[in-house]
Amino acid sequence: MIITNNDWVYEKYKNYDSHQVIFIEGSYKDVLVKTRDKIHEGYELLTHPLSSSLKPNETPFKSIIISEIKDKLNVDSLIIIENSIMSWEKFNNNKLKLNFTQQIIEDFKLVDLTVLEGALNNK
Amino acid sequence: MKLELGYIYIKDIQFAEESKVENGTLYVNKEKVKELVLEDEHFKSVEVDLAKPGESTRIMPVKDVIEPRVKVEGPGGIFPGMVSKVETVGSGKTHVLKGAAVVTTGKIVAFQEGIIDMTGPGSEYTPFSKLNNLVLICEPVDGLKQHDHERALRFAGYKVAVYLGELARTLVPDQVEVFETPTVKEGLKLYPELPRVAYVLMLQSQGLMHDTYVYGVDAKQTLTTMLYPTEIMDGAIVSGNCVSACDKNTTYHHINNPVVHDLFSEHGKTINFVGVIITNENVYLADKERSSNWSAKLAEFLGLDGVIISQEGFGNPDTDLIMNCKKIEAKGIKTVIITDEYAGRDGSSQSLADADASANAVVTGGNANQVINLPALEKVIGYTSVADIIAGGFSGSLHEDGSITAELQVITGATNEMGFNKLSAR
Amino acid sequence: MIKVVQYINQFFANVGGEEMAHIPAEVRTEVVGPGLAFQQAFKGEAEIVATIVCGDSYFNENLEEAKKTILGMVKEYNPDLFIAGPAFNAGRYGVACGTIAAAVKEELNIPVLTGMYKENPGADMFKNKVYIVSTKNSAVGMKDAVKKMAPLALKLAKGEQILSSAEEGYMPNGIRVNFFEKERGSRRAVNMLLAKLAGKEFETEFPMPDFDRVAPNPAVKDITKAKIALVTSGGIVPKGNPDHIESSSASKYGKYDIEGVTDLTEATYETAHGGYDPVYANQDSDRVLPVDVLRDLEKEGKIGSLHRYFYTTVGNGTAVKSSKAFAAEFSKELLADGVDAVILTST
Amino acid sequence: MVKEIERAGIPVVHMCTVVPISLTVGANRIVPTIAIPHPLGNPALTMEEEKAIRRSLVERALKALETEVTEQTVFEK
Repeated sequence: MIITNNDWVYEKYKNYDSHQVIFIEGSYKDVLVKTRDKIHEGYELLTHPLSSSLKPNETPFKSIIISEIKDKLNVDSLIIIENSIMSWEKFNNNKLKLNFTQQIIEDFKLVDLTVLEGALNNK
Repeated sequence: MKLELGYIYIKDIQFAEESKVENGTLYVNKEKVKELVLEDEHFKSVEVDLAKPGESTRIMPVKDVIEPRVKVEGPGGIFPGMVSKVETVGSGKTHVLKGAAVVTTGKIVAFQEGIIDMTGPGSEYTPFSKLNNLVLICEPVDGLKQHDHERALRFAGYKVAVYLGELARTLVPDQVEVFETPTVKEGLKLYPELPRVAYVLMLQSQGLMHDTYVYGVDAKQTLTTMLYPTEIMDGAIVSGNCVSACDKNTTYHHINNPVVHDLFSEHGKTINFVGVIITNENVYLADKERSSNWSAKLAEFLGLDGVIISQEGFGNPDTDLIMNCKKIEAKGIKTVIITDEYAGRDGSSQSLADADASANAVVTGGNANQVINLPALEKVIGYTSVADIIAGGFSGSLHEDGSITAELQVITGATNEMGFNKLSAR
Repeated sequence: MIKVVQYINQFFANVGGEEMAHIPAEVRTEVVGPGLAFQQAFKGEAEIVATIVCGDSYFNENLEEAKKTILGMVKEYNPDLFIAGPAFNAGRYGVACGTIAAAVKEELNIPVLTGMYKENPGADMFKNKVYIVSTKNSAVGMKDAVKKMAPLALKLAKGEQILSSAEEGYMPNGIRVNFFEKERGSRRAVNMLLAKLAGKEFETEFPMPDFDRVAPNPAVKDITKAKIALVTSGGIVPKGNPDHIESSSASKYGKYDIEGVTDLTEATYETAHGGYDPVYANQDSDRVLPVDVLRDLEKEGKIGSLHRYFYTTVGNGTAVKSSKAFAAEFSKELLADGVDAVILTST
Repeated sequence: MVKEIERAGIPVVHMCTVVPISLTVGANRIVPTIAIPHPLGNPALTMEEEKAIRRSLVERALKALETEVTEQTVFEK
């Protein structure tokens, strides 16, 4: 299951049978919170919720893959998502002003999409 | 495996009719360099510029920094699998233009960072301010996709570095250093009493602009494996990573890996430096588990007593770092990890995104959120518009007079996690 | 000239040892004890205008009064700097130094400095509140302590920039400050590994968050006589969240009276926690904080009593940092209220 | 948090859903509970059934408080 706020990811994967896609109309944080609730329900986290090197207060877009089926609570998933939310909050406490041009927004969507594609292709 | 590095010290760089090295000056035929870059049809034009230590010059946005080297004896060539054949490198003789570098700049995506100041406060934080740099500003053809742009720029850098390295082929080095790694069997015989130590080198491997290549293979498709340390000195590992300027490992960092050098300096004296374990930093958690399992397995298999682990990047790689550390410690092997911190501008936040009690020996490259003021410099090489974007949001602000207030993370190499610098934090 | 007021205990004022630890605070205008060494180290830049001497027992047993009196004494001299100790490994003296230094800083807004041995209990309690210079474990280290404290004291008094703990010699206080080491990171890593391999002492540049362990307390002898308190990190609060506890990284904890409350209902309680789906806890907060069951057990005589107040935080399981300080604070209250055991519930 | 209560000298039992985290934060007496959003309840059951389960968990917590332990102990039953 893919949880994303990146419409490029949604458009690309929404008709794939192998993955359910949940589109979040919202922020990176909203994606993290949705993922957390899913983990509490028993879904397993498959990709790391933090980007690498793109700090959470830089990129507005995030796509996370979790398992299609739920089982009992996965503790590793839980710890990682909680740490990620804390990390997100830390960076957003620094509160930088963001004024994105269309080009920057598209580039962020592209990077998020390619990282996700890379992960899926590598499976 | 034994490699002899011959250093030719470069103290100045100049444009000239003929490319050559004479009395410590690197002369570069600008047109020849342009021709070389423009062989690639992805570029419509290229500018070549110089940036020397102490000059009032700012380079941005920096993509990669590459040291010119040439293979003089022994199999293979520099950057195997990339611009040379996939021959196992790391033995014989290699000449180095020490003190010179090729710097590639480019706006692959709109939010790229990476500043090198050749003078002023910013210059203290980047090792590249001490080098005589040949800077490439490559203009892509219209509509070039980011992937193709990234790759073209990466190769432009290697080609120019190899071209300059070739100038050193017949020169007599100013200084020679020899590095030798015995086989496992010989090592046990030679140094039966010394603790066996390896270096676990973590490679960024996430996707566009976050990649590393090993003998031409994208590191995210590799399993954890081993290299002789000298293979790295011949360019077995190159950087395709252009985000997070402060803690990415440029190709220059790889080829001059400081952990490799400092472990070699103790080799045969206080330790037996067995080799380098390379492992990736993938997005999939299962990959993270597998790769760190393999690091621990190889460490155990090699009968190690200790390892140094270095990281690249921040965020989800913190998880790889802690997994590597925890699993290797669990095998009874002592670890020291090298990382950097994102402790917030005031230094009071939790520095890492992951933690474990077994990570009790940490070296830090400093807090990347610390704010620094970079005064306006006379000349800017590269894309000035990028300053606006850096200013626009992420990490700082551009003032009207051209000065920049920014977090340390915009400076190339500032908080390097191989321990390249003296910067630290407490 | 920088004016300094120093705080020392009865021992360092040459009044006496343990037998004189009961003496209340008094002011000396002449330079006393360690002040002589400090005065010398200030090299004419600063002068100790007064020394406050107080017995360790007196300070700790009459905390509020002692604090008030001493703050008054300090205020009178309006100094540019306040130095407490150094206390070395003297536990009560260390706690007194930390307490009074923190009070002077907070209430009088005067720069403060103290010094003690790293294992002095006062160090852990106050190192994040005031600058504490790390000293040796006995007064034999006085010369060394003065050497480290005096320059830092002058810097503080002049309002100069304070560099990293490693450079200035104060105990790491959780604020990360960059500086340039003498050797590059890779070399430091090799040195650290060599020390670790040899079983020698080494110092990590970044201590991991607190993973220490506390030994279990003895079991409750007779649970049917015990006063049990409820504590939760699940964020249960009275409906409407009267104290406005934040949903995450909260800056406070809640303490609520449940005298006469036998059941937490949808109409009366809810969760303020942002770390989980709140639907179930809002329907019935007993699902997080089992007040109903404990009231039954109290009535049936299965426990002595349920403590009148419960305490609540919104800590995630892994966010230990801030909840630690809260818990240290309310645990003192629980102890003072004669609570015998705590049931802590987490989500 | 649990550690600070213990440090103050008060015996404490930690009732929580995620035992490994409880072990990490240093709890000495641990009683595993039902699920994160409702550790001491189960909305799938009737109120009476739920309360009965809650009571059995709390009784287990009381038993844990009455039991001498020397190391981190999980009270599964």
